[in-house]
Amino acid sequence: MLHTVNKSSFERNSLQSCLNAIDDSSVILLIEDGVISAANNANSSMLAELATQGRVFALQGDIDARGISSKVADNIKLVDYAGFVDLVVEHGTAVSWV
Amino acid sequence: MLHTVNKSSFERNSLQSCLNAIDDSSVILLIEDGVISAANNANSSMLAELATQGRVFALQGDIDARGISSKVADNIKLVDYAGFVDLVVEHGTAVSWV
Amino acid sequence: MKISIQINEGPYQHQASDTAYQFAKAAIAKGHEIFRVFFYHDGVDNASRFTVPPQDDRNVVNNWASLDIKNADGEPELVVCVAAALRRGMLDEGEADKNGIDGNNIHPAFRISGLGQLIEAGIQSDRLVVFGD
Amino acid sequence: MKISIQINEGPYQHQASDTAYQFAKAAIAKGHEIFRVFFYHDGVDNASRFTVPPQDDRNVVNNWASLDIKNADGEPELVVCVAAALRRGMLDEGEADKNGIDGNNIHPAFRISGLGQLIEAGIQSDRLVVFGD
Amino acid sequence: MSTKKFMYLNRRAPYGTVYALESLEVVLIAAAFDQDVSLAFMDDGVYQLVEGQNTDGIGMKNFSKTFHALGDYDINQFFVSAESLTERGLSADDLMPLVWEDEDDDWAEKPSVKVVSNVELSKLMSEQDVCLSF
Amino acid sequence: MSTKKFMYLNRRAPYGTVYALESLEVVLIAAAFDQDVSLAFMDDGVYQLVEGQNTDGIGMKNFSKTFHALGDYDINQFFVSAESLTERGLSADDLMPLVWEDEDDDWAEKPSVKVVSNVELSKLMSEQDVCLSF
Repeated sequence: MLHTVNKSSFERNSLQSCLNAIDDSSVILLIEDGVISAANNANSSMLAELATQGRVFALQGDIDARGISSKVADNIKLVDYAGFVDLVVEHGTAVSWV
Repeated sequence: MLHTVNKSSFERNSLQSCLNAIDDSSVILLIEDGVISAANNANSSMLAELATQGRVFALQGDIDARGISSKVADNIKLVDYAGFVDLVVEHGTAVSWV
Repeated sequence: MKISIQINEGPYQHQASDTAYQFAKAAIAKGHEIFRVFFYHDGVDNASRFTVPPQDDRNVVNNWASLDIKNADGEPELVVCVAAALRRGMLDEGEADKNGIDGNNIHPAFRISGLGQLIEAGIQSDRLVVFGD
Repeated sequence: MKISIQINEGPYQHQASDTAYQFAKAAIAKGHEIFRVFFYHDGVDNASRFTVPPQDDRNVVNNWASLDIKNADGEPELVVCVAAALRRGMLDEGEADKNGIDGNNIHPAFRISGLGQLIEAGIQSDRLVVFGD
Repeated sequence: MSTKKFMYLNRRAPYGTVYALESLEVVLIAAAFDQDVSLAFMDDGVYQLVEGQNTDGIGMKNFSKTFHALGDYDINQFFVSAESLTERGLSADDLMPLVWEDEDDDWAEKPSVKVVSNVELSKLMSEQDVCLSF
Repeated sequence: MSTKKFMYLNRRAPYGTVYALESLEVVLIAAAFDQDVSLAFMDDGVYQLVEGQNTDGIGMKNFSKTFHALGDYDINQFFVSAESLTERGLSADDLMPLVWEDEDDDWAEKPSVKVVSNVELSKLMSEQDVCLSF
């Protein structure tokens, strides 16, 4: 599955809820204000662990818009909208943590 | 001052931010989904402490709508919309933690 | 006391407009003056005369209109921000004509004006209360 | 692959509609079919032909219209939920007439229909992606 | 049409936003499509099912009673996060007693609500074809 | 008209929602009213001031440069929560170098941004006549 999170984990509980309900084969894509959680200050060790496994993606355009491209944490893979489409195609059912 | 909080502290950081920025003479009014933080499971000891000082209010109508009237924590004062108006009049500048 | 209100969200999606309406009604009942209600952001959508809510639900736009908030010159003090309104497709006849749009949708109990009206409300009122998401 | 999209928020207030548009454009560029875009909740406000955004900003409604998403019968597959639309003052000519409203504001690239169209999109598409607040 | 597994994911409290009400409107329509439908309630979404909601004081429609009607439309899979309940000081006893009648078991009345762990929810979610979020 | 103290409270990241942009539009208008204006940035609102925003990839207008113009309108009191910065791994060096020219000091260029503690913010807030939240 593909889980998308579009809100900052500082503002809302959606990333944490997603992490609580994610299975071993799912990947996470951070979009919109959700990319704030991709910065290396991201306060979730579980997200970092998933990133190490290559299971965390973030939208490059949203990162750049918020001026945090130099702060992206290790192992988070950046994608453009075409990459977003590929993730949707490859990972089956999409769940949006809106 | 009067601080209003309209979001659940489970969902958002607005109550916590309000508590971080409140001075000794201010009061808090919980409205809309903010009343969820008035239930006795409310996860903030600081809110409980302010309630003990008589500085925490909640909108009765919003509490009833969410079916949690039997769970309201001690010392939280329930008001109707007329009471909301009185709080605005009595406490000077209003800050909304939207 | 003179009280003004800022509303940041449209009808139905968020409770903000409902709460603000109940607050305004209660303030008037207590003898206070609602100097101005300023609709900003998606709040501008509260002014649409096109809304047709289900019969068993409240009509948010008519609720506001029923408060009949006007100034001494008889102008509505339910004020819709023009910049926010244009972005979101809320138009009166004047703005529709000016922008070549073939229709308009503002309820007559509201008027469109500039952001200065929000600042002025803050200056002229004893209190300004914000309702939003 | 057949992909459908659900949009829960209106234009400008939230990025949801912008992201969904960029996603749809990229999917089409990659050779996928956008089976349907379903506008629900405040998402219905993306279909207003009355919007007049500032000249230096994007036009969200025209962006959607430019994708020209239609089915084999030539009908738009930018579908606006009728129940959500009526509540929020988004009307086509038929709904305006039926409800005695003196105007309509749906852009011709969109059509109003029922919630069944969302379920059908879920059934007929390989993927359904939700964009919201 | 083929049968797919649809999950409706509800994470917001009722009344503060319209998502709970308009999610219910989708589910009512979905009932006509003969698909495999389940509802998940997590985070503040669990408040949608709390018994005793009374909206007289806020001038909004109380739609919670509509949940009782869903059993008649064969919508009887309500999965509620145990962790979300506990975190909020709620238990299954605080929720509306939603039921459905099992045609295959002499129309016996059975509960629609199942409290499950987040791990179980995660497994259920991974079995879905479509997940609509509100 | 009398002079009042207005504070604009910004708590949201830019671009994900319109609040940051439309807050800036209010502040630009407010400049014409000759009031005492200050801006507070807390929580994700601090991202509004981060240097190097580039919106080419998302098709939205980059309005961050507008902050540089505010000094010319005598809007030069930007209070940024130190705690909010620290929590996000940011420091004052990550923010745009906003300045204003002090007429009373031979037009010396001075910084508009002040990083303050939440306690100081709380004190500033209590001195306001009007607080507009975005």
